[in-house]
Amino acid sequence: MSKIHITTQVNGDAVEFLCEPDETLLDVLRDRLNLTGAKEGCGTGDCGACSVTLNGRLVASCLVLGAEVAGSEIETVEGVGTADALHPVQQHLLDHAALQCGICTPGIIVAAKALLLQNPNPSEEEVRYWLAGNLCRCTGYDKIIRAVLSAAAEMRGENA
Amino acid sequence: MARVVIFGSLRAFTNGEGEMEIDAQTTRELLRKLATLHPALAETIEAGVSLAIDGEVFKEAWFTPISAESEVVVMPLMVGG
Amino acid sequence: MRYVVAKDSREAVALLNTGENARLLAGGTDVLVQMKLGNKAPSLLVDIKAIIGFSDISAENGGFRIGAAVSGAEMGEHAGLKAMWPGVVEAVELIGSTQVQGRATMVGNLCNGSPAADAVPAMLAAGAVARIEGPSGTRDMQVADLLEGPGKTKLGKAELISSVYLPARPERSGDAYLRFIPRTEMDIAVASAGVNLVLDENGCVLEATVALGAVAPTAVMVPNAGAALVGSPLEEQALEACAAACEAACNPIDDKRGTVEFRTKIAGVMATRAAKIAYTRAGGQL
Amino acid sequence: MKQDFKILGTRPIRPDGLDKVTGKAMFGSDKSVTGMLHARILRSPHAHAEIVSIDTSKAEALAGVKAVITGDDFADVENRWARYTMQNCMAQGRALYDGHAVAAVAAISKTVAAEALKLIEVEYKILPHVTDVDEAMAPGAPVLHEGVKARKLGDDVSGNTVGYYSFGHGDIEAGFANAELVIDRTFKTAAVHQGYIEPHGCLADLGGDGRGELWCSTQGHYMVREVCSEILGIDSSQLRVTASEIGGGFGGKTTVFIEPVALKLSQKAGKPVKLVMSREEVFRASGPTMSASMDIKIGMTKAGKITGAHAKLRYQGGAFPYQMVMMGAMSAFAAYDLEHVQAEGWDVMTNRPKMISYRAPGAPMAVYAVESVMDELCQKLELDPIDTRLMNAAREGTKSSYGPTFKAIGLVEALEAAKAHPHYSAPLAPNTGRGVSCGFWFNFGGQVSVSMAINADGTVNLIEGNPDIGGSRASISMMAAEALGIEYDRIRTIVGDTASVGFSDVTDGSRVTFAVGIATINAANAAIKEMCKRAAKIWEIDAEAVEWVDGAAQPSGHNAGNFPPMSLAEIAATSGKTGGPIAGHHEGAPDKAGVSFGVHMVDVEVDPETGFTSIKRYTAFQDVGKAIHPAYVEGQIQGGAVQGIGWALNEEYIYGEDGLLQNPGFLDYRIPVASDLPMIDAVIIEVPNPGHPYGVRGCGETAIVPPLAAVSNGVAQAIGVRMFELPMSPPKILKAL
Repeated sequence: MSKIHITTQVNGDAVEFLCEPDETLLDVLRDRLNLTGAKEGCGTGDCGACSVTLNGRLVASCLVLGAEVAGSEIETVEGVGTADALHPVQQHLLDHAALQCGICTPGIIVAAKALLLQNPNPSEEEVRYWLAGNLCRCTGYDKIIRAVLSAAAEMRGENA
Repeated sequence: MARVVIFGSLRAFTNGEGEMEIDAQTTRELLRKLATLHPALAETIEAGVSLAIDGEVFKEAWFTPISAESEVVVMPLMVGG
Repeated sequence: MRYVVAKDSREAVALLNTGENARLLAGGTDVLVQMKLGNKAPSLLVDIKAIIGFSDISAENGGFRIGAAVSGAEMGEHAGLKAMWPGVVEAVELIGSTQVQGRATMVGNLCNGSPAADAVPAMLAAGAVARIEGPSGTRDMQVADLLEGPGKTKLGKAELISSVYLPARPERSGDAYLRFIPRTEMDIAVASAGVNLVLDENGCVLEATVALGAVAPTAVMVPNAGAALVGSPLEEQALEACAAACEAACNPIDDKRGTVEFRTKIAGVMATRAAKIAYTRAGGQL
Repeated sequence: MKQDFKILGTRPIRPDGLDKVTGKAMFGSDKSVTGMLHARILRSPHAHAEIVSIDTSKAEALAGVKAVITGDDFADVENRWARYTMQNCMAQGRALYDGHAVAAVAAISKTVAAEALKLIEVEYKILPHVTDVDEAMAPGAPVLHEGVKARKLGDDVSGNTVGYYSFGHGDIEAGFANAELVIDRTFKTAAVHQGYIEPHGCLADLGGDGRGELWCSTQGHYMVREVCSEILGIDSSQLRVTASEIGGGFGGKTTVFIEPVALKLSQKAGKPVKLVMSREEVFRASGPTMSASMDIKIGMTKAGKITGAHAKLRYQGGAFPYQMVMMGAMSAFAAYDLEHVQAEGWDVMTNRPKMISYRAPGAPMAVYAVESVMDELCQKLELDPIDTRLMNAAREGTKSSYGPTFKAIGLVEALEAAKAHPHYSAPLAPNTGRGVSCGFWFNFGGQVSVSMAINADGTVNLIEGNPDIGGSRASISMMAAEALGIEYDRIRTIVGDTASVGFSDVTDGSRVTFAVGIATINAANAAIKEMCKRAAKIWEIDAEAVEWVDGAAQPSGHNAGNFPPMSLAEIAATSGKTGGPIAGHHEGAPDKAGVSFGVHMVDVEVDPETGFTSIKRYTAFQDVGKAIHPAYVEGQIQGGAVQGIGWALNEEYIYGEDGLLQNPGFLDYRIPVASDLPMIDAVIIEVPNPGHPYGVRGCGETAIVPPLAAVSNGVAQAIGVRMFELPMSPPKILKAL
């Protein structure tokens, strides 16, 4: 089996890697690029822990092949914010204690950021439906939803 | 003499006796005496038991002091999630 | 396994025709899951996303042609398409999570041949036409004529669907799709219904097409259910007759997702509720 | 007991928070080392089969395969519980359930490992199987293991019945004779999985010299060390286990499933081995909790006084002996002050994965059944459900149904708060019902070790031995800060590996904040004592004449001397000159964890045409003793409530006639998603636990106990029909209508 050579962009940096034809983007990120922020909770697109954006579009990286991403722009949780410049979604998740074990958190952050880019003023119901594919078993979602809503408010310049 | 209460299904090993008085200073001493008194209970005690002393549950503690007025309930070893 | 990006549909067809165990890759939200679970092990994956036109939604003769690689999210963002065929768009948008929406395609949903595929009853009700490319050229076929059985379509050897056409529609028309699932999201339809209505000037139903999903080996058209609605302003009696026709058309299985009894009952409920939405969208007053 | 807190009750950001929102935190499958191999496990496709032969030669011959193992590679283990654990990790002789491991491979890549699995040839002889609890308990059922039937049981139950327990007091027949209404009902609940989002994952490296390193996702790395060293026949000192960040456990990671396999493969291949379960494997071969079949009989006077109560609980716990029904029998009637009560339970084996704890293990189903009958009694007698529970509620001095007499408890306070809450008096919409239920959990103490170092710059390092499953490093840092009298962010708490701090029991029984908290306070006090001694030396006064106030040493009175207070930072700065590093540590096994009661209230709406239930409003009241970090306490309550909602409505292990699991994935094992739920209002009640210096009670488990009955009672009111089986999935509700 011959490997495929791919050049692409991850979190703003040009990267290249060799992958097997059946290797998923999630495997590539984790095993080849050492970006372990995206998690594999199911491998079948049911849990959302592996969420990344691909050319600005929210996807489950377990349902994308590494071979498919040549020339793309990929963003993972590692690219969302830095320790001294957290994205509001990250900061509000921390402030609201909206994570317990934290395994779903990277996926929630990537998904919530994507939501707020296209809908800066979502209702509670819109946040809940957008995040329906991001399973969380610890929190019962309450604090996550509150954190996303208050991050949105801050980004709109309210309650800053 | 502490009052010792044996919970329901363990009474099968004490000839139906549900309560007894045992003179003991610590839980370890109490369990030893209990096993001597009712040899059929020895296996369960060896496998591990929890004790409730005056309402507080103690898990596998040998040297917890027991007073003469204490009520000690002998229970199976408890586990959690 | 090999992975090949097809440049045009002719190359894709040729690759399907090599005799290898080849599968097409568009959104990949089904084939990659099947591979992960060990249900499918293709020796060749043919990526069709780079083929010109396959990722387009284009206006055509008053209707819309939707390419085989167009994702659900892209359909949902297309204002013109959504205004004309809201039921079809909402059906596609019900497939999987937001993440899956970013990849899953309507054509892929059709090609899987799942009796529970959300897009299919809505496409049936809409009278959608599939464009097929194959070794002997291009042909068009009603989506309704493509369905064969669980996991099967009537596509021939080395044939692929390059696009689906949703026709132009008259005034006072509307469609809707509803499905029942045990949760609010993330489940496979237990029973579903697509309804497409055209009303007359008085608000009575002029034409009605009703299709059901997950209650038979394929999604099915239920002509009697549509007929029950024609001529009515969707009063209770017509809806009851529609529901009864739906129940009569059901031939479901008992499985982990629902019983025969439950699926049958729910199919009628979904159809009447979808009919009411379609009616309102067509301008009718309930 | 201390009352005036500076730090407790505030809501600081957790110490591991930044790593968790930036993707840096390392979980079980996130660690890799150069030269490591990837492992995969081959699993039985049968519910019950004799393994006639396994031929691994073709797999071993595949290029890139470095080791293949089967049950034959494991030597016998003397301790029978460790042997069951080992045989659950790798079958020996018989495959006991669909998904039971039968062989494993380590290879240079995941692809090669997967390829190798296909080359292993296993010859099975299929045996009769049983997956239902009542069928498995009946005489004549296929028996999973001979010779393990509970002592003193008769021929009326099969050899699968591995445990029998009975709790209670009084004379239940006399109790029922005094009743004006007796209701006797049978209930069933499905097996449910803990459903943590992180599959089990580990990285094992066991060298030829018998020294090993193991990185894994677990609720207790000391437990992993003890069990693995026993199974592999090595000294526990030689196996260093490091707990990764843990992506959820809820009891499901209080045992081992893959770690002994990875260690054995590593030993055989002479290389590090990474082994991660797929989600399908998680469902087929880890967890779940028990399914149950239960008879509940309760008698009541017209005024609402319970006169007698009897429970018979039959739990199904999978393919190996286990002891869990007793927790159900002990919990069933714990909320009530009863003169005549008996709760009996039977543990039963079946051809299903071996059960492991799930949050308050054994209690939710028993309490569901009891609280359903309570609700029906209230309904039939036209009594207020909260007033009736208040009339019968256990309180300080109540002799509990499981034996002990309760100390200070907060059930009455929780019920009163529920009654006074606006939720209880809010109007109800059509097709909507309001359900109420009590719940209870024991909470544990257990073994614990904490080591604390005071650094020269006035900061503090704290090492503890319990994996942080939901924010415990924050609460431990807060208690340390409170005890030392310094700021929260001057403390760094880490979870040490098994070589860096003493033994600690698993993170279970809602014990961590309680037990590690006590050890932390004691460690702080030890350090404080030393710091007072150093100050005394510097001041040249008696050590007994120095006291610790607000983070500083000061003379205890005018007679002791006239010196300004010397802060922790000042004492630490000179520690090198006053006698060397300052530290405090504590090892112990605190008890008196303090039981916790909760009351949940829910409004549900049922669609009469589809049987679909939606949760419209939810309020949970719980006595937590003292909430150290209230936001994480609320999170525990909210999370427990939602897990209970899933159990009540849609979650279940579905087995076919063939004994195979039909829904091993998140698609058809339906845990609640964000759009299924409203906000969950968590109301914290604080009745201090006299057994903890700050009044802490465990809080993690109680919250999953009440929701099952609360939802079911709400459904009963909404549709006018009572359901006796969980989950109340739409087909079942529609059928009942």
